[in-house]
Amino acid sequence: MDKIKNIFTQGPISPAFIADSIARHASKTGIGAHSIFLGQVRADIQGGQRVAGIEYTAYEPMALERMHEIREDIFTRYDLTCMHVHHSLGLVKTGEVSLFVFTSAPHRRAAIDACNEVVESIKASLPVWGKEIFDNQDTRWKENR
Amino acid sequence: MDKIKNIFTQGPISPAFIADSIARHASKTGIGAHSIFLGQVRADIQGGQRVAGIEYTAYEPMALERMHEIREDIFTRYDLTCMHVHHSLGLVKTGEVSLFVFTSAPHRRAAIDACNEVVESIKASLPVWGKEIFDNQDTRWKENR
Amino acid sequence: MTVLTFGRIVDICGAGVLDVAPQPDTDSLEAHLHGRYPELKGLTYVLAVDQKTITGNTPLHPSSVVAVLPPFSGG
Amino acid sequence: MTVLTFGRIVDICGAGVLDVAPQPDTDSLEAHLHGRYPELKGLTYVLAVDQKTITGNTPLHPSSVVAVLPPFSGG
Repeated sequence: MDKIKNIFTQGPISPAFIADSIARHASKTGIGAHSIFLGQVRADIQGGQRVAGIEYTAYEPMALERMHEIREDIFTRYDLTCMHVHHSLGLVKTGEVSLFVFTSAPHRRAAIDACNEVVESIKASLPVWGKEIFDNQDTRWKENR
Repeated sequence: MDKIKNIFTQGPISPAFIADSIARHASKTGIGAHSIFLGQVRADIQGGQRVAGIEYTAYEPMALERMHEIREDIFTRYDLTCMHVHHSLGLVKTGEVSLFVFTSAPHRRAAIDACNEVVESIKASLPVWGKEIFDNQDTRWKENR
Repeated sequence: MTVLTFGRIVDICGAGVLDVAPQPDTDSLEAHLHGRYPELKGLTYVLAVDQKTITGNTPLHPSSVVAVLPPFSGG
Repeated sequence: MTVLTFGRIVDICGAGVLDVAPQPDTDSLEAHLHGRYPELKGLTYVLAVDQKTITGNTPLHPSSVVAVLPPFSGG
């Protein structure tokens, strides 16, 4: 069993970080397909107020343990070369990226299906909470659909 | 109807180009999810020889017309904010990226499902051909599964 | 014993870490918390004991860490 | 009339653009090409007339552009 990896990063995930992640896979020449999901903070309007950002908190040790289980399960069921997950903590402003899921495989079906499943598992089962912060500083706890 | 967009680029698609594409979406604050597919040239082994790169050619006007149809169809069926497709022509070496499909939407299901469909449509119906070039300079016409 | 709260539960309980008199099981812990924080009764949450979510009444030890988890909203 | 070839068909016909005597329809064009390039007979391909793939015999004009398309392998 691999050891538990950290997935949390303070603040938004930058496009440069994503580019760097992609570039680091050029040497893994067994890869034929990458699938990437990015969650971006949306400027939802609620009662006339616009979301300015989301502040994320997590039950970190439980989230990392759960993510570890998700990873182990995915690798037993898909022919994946690698998988990387990064989730923001703290404030992420509207238009910035708070979730980055990246799967790579020899063939596209494994990469795409695994990425999709991991995103759903994260949304459904990681103990992470987002508090929407509106332009007028009102707040509302976000709910995933 | 939008006008026909070019999707072809000479040589590989760089991680920096992908990062730049992502960064340009920070101002589209209605977006909540991005889905990205990257096709990377795989070092397949055939008869003891390793693929060193793939040389891509296309029937360009027909491919762009077909891509335009795929785009129009996808936008009628999914609530997408935007979609970008880039495909390499000419030589792309092992480990480099030859296909970049990028869909963005308010919610993840539209972004993920549209990206998946577009990738399948490209593989099945775009008149593009890849010739695998092996380390010893032998060549073989690639076949999509 | 230690009870951790998250998300909107923090707002209701006023702190992310609560010090609670030891309880023999999660049912009695919940009754205790509902007495102390009546607003909790109307909320949707699950309990985790030592980082595992539970579905029914579960025995507790003095060293158990219980977390009160409202619906997740990461991503 | 102009016939365009792609992928492995280029290797067989020796050029990406073929100049062919005008043909009334795609069936007669195919017969003509099979006579000139016998190896074509064993290959999988579709024809496109003016950038649209066709499924049955299709009339041709002197200005028609026909393309011989082997299975696609982009991506």
